[in-house]
Amino acid sequence: MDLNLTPDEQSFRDEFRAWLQENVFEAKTVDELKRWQRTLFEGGWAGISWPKQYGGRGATLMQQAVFQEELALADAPQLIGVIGLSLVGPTIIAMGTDEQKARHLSKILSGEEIWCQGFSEPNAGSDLASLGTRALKDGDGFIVSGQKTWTSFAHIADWCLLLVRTDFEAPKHKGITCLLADMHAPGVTVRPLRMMSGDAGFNEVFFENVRIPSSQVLGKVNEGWTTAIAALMNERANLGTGVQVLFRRNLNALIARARSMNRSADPIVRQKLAQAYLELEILRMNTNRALTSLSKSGVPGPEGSTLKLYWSEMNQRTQQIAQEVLGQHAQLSDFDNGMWQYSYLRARGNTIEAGTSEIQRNIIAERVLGLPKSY
Amino acid sequence: MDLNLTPDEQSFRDEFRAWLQENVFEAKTVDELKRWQRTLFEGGWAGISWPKQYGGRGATLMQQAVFQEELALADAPQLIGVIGLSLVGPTIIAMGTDEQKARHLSKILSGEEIWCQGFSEPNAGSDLASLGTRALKDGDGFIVSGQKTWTSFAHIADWCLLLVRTDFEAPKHKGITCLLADMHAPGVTVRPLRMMSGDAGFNEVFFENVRIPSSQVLGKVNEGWTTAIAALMNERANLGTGVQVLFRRNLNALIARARSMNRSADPIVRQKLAQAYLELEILRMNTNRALTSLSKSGVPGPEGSTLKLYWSEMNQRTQQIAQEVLGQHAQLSDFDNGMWQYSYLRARGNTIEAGTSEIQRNIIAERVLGLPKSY
Amino acid sequence: MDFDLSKPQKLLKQSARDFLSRECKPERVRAAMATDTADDRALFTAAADQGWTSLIIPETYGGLGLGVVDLAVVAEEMGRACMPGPLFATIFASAAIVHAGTEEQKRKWLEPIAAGEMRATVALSNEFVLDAGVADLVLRFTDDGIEEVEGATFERTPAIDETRKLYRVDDRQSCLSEGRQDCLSSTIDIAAVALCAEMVGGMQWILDTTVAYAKTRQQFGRAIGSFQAVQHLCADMLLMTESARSATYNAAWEMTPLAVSIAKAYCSDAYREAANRGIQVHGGIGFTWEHDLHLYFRRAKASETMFGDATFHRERIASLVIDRQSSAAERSAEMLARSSSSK
Amino acid sequence: MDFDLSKPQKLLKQSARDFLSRECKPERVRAAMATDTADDRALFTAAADQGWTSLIIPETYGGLGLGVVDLAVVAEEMGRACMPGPLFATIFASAAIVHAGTEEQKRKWLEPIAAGEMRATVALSNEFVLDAGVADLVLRFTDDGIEEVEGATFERTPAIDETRKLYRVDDRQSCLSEGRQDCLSSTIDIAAVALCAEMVGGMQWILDTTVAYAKTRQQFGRAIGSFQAVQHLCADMLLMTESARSATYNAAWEMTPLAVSIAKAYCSDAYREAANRGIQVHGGIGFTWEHDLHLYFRRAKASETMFGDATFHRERIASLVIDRQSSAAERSAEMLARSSSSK
Repeated sequence: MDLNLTPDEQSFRDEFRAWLQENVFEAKTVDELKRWQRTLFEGGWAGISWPKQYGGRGATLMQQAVFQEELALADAPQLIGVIGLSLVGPTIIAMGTDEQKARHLSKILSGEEIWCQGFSEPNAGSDLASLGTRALKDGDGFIVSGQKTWTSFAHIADWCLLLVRTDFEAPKHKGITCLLADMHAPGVTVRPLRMMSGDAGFNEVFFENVRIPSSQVLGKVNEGWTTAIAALMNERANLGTGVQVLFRRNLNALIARARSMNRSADPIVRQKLAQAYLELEILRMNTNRALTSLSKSGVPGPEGSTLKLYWSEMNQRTQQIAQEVLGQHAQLSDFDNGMWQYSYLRARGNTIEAGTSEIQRNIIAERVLGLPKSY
Repeated sequence: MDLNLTPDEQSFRDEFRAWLQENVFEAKTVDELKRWQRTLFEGGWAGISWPKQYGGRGATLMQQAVFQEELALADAPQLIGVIGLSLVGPTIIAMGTDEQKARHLSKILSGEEIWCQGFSEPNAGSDLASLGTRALKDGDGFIVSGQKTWTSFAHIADWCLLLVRTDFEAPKHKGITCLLADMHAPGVTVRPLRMMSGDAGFNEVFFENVRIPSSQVLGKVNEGWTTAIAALMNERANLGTGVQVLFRRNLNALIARARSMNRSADPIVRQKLAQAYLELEILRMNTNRALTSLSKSGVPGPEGSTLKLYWSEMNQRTQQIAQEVLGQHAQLSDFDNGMWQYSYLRARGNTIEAGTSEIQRNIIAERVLGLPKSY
Repeated sequence: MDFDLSKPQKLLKQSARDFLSRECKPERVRAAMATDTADDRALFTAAADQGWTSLIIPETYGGLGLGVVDLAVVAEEMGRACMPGPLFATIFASAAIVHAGTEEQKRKWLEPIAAGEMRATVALSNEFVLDAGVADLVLRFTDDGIEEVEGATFERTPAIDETRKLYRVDDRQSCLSEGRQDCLSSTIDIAAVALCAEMVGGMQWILDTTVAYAKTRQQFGRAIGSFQAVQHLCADMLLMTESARSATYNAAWEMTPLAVSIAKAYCSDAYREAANRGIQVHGGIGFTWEHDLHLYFRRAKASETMFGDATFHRERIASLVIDRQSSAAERSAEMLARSSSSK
Repeated sequence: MDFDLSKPQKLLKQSARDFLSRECKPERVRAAMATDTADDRALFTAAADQGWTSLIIPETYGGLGLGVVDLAVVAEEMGRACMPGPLFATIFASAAIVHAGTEEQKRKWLEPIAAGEMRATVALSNEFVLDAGVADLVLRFTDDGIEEVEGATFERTPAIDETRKLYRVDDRQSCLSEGRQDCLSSTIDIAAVALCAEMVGGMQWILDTTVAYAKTRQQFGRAIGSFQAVQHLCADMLLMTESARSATYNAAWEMTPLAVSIAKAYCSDAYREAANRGIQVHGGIGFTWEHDLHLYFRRAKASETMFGDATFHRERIASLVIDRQSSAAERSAEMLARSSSSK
């Protein structure tokens, strides 16, 4: 056990931090955000986990965590190409054809191609495998019709990693295919989906007789479920490291606010803030343990579910604490720019998005603890 | 809405309270406890809910609640014949033969016959209907073999309301019969079951080829499940009113202790004690609402599950609060006679005994909310 | 003892529900919410025609002279419909006038309020004043009663619950009153009970909506209501809703500070927790702006802190119970006394 | 960064588990528990032969000179076996001597402790002194170090955890020390981390036992582990156990007051909650005296309050974090500094 960074990790951190200090800039619009990803790419900091032969840096998991932490510490803009970088790219590298690799990988890195992920549907949420978007064989390709939902970045995406049903007779997990879908193709429409927090972080995507050539099947026809699971594992393993620093910043602001409002001497408030603090510290430790374990095993497993369950439930408790500590002010849209109202509302989605807490507990029970399936 | 007692209820309370002041005495041994029930009987206070024609008082549900409250307020001894009075007697009245009524009812009232309830088995806990105690037809009677568990009072009981399987081919709910079993019959042995709190509140009962004549079937052969359900409903509807006053006394003692230990000025302690207090008050209100509703409908329904779930979970929270407020002292066997240690340990059983919290939630979901069955 | 609504109260409740399901549909709530004031004047007037602004106003002043239980009955249905606008504030103000107003003030204000012609509110501080922007009368507590806040400007402060707007009173005025704790707290206690009743109604809406969804939504080839995880969330919601209802009606009937604090402390936590569970059971759809759940989720948060949050009321319970109790024996005697005496 | 036990630590852990599963079976725990002292001398000696009394004693004094992580590794297995008797107290005392003893005291006491010939404990107050009745040496903190409590009588005070007995020191002695907070707290921090590790081991035992039971126990025609309610209780237990483990090993490695308080605050709540869930999943059988679950349930409660309960440690965290933080900006800078510097 050694909780210090290794010299390699430390120099990776130093190097990236120095680079960030030189290069980070504020970015809000899509153009600015694309420019930010291009800047990262040109500095050699895009796709750091990708193998070097595909333009990546071959970074270790621990370095990836350091990378996420430094981005957040530097207040760097959102990574607009995150789906492509962390989800689609690695999957194309693992399962794509040479043509697919040549066509997409470098554009994902440079931010020229923005990707989204077309998995969830209105009637296939927790039960993803019951998806109903249909792809009918048509010559050398498919005609796709159906609706996806909860699709981040769809409104600005050029491409979509799309799950469709290609065999309607097979058991539900066996008839799914994974396609690389052009979002600019005729028949694709995107509608922003407004969340209860007021902002539109997601979209609905409608496919009406959209033609997708066979060359854009990722992996094999009717074996898309395996692809999807691998992609989701990546998503779950990644999430913890990114959100952590945001939580830390939020909690620091809460403590500072409690002090400035003279609330921090109240013994009850102190108990609550300390609880929020210790739970966040334990998130950091759990994440580091999971990273160590993943680094050794190499294969993302159900650890992701444990982390996701922990941080989503934790953040809801912490946002409730923030409301209690700051009192009625926390509800105002013009108090601290409405950040407490927003983070309270937004946190409500945490235990639903990217797999509900119930689904995470099922996964833990069945895949980690080996209990029999519940349904 | 009128939360005052009616004049009738009030005079019932006054009368019983006056009688108690005259007649209550301390009782610990079985003989003393039997004498206490005989005293109640002779005063006309046994089986108060029973119809007058069977020696009862025809008391309303609200009067029964008043009765329980007054017993507890007067620190009256435990009612050793409680299973007979509240569970077996009413069931015999509803479904028994004239012979059974003549033979048992007055003896239940006088405490001459102590009853226990032979329902649960080691492999039939939450899933009561899967019970395996076998009753084989043998001339004009049955030969019973099997094991019961969690049987209160079995070590001193004269009779047992026993559920056995009489049809081994039928679906599990259809092959059960309810018998009145003589605990002094050859082949019956009782072994005390020590709880984790250290005391033996329950027993295991073993039946080895025990002969029970057909005249002792309660209700019809193979229709015992209905009888059992009715009996359990009675049990659940009753529980709330009895335990409430005990909880009140326990909480009063906790508050007094917190004061004497100078803990009650601590803002954190105050929050905890206030929470325990308000939850207990709401138990009282919930119980009174349920009593009102039962009084009007006449049929005990799933309200009992709501009350049971509430008080069992509440008492566990409250006992944890007691431990936190009193600190390490609460764990000692010689601090307040070990009452805090005992009530903490004993409370752990609350969410298991008389139907686990999980079973209660299933019942609420399916029978109150009308959700589809979960299994 | 009869812990159930009387026949007239049940009728009142049913008529309130009928009225609101006709007149206060979600579309109308959303339309009001989208405005700067959340004020739907026609809805207010229609509710006043139902007698809702005059519920607790004595008959001498043109009111119905009903009790707090009756008020709670109506408020529960208002909460169930997530009714927007200044009706709640006006009822609050009517309680203030009844409890703290001079004879002259009562004559001047109660009749127009009862008639639905005047909308009013109470400023308990310079911040978080409900619906002040559309009120014809803004009151504050003084050392010996109440008075109108005159010549003030009110600035809207957008907040989490958009169905009832909050306002700030400008600094030249001070709306804090240290005196007359008796009138102040008996007024606030009535308002708190009405709020608790609204909260119970909100919980009931969430429970009904969630159970209905759980019965129809299919995942993994079955209704999600057949999954224990969902069943147990719903069962807990029922228990919280019914417990909140018991505490609220008990408080409305008793109207003691202790009973009110018990209700408000419990409802503050329970409404939020029920709203949380309701959204969790709905999954993604429950997190959208389109679904009405978040109106209740927001109302739950606003109600949680209004008139004192759970921590505040627990401390009030402690001061009433712990500090008063000198020994367990004494407390037992007190309990005996209570159980033998009628109110 | 490598947040995992080293190979030697894994071997140490495995050998501890093998030793305890051979030598410290539940029957033996129960036999010790049923005595007045819970002292199984042979077991103590065998454990000392494994080197467990000498783990953190420097080699100069006959010890193994290992670190707190190694101590945690062994303590985790001790907790998993619910090991009875004065071994834990003796390790605690050895930490006190190492941190607060004079050179002479170290020479005098550490060697016999390391050799398993002397059993010791520390009295932090006159009450709740672990295993004082069987200790050859009872220590207390003084204003400038530690000293032996001599000529005192120790009265056993039966308590919830019967596997480790508590004693009261008679009134002629005072075992409270106000001075030397530095030695006192660094000693207690080591003991607290060892206790947290025991708690993690206890949680692991409960989790393993409960999951195994849920796989085999049949109700309603299926293993109860296939019911979501049971699955979710078990999943929460896993999460709590792993989180407690992360916090404990982190504390053992960092050994700062903040890290220790984080671990102890979390473990205090988590062990109790895991024990609660373990019994709940077992149902009736889990509530019997015969089942070993209650030994852990009792140990959880005793451990919860020992060396400060969760409330105490949360307050310590608050004083270290909130009071020290002058602004969010400063804190961010501090975090940056920490993440860039090695220990």
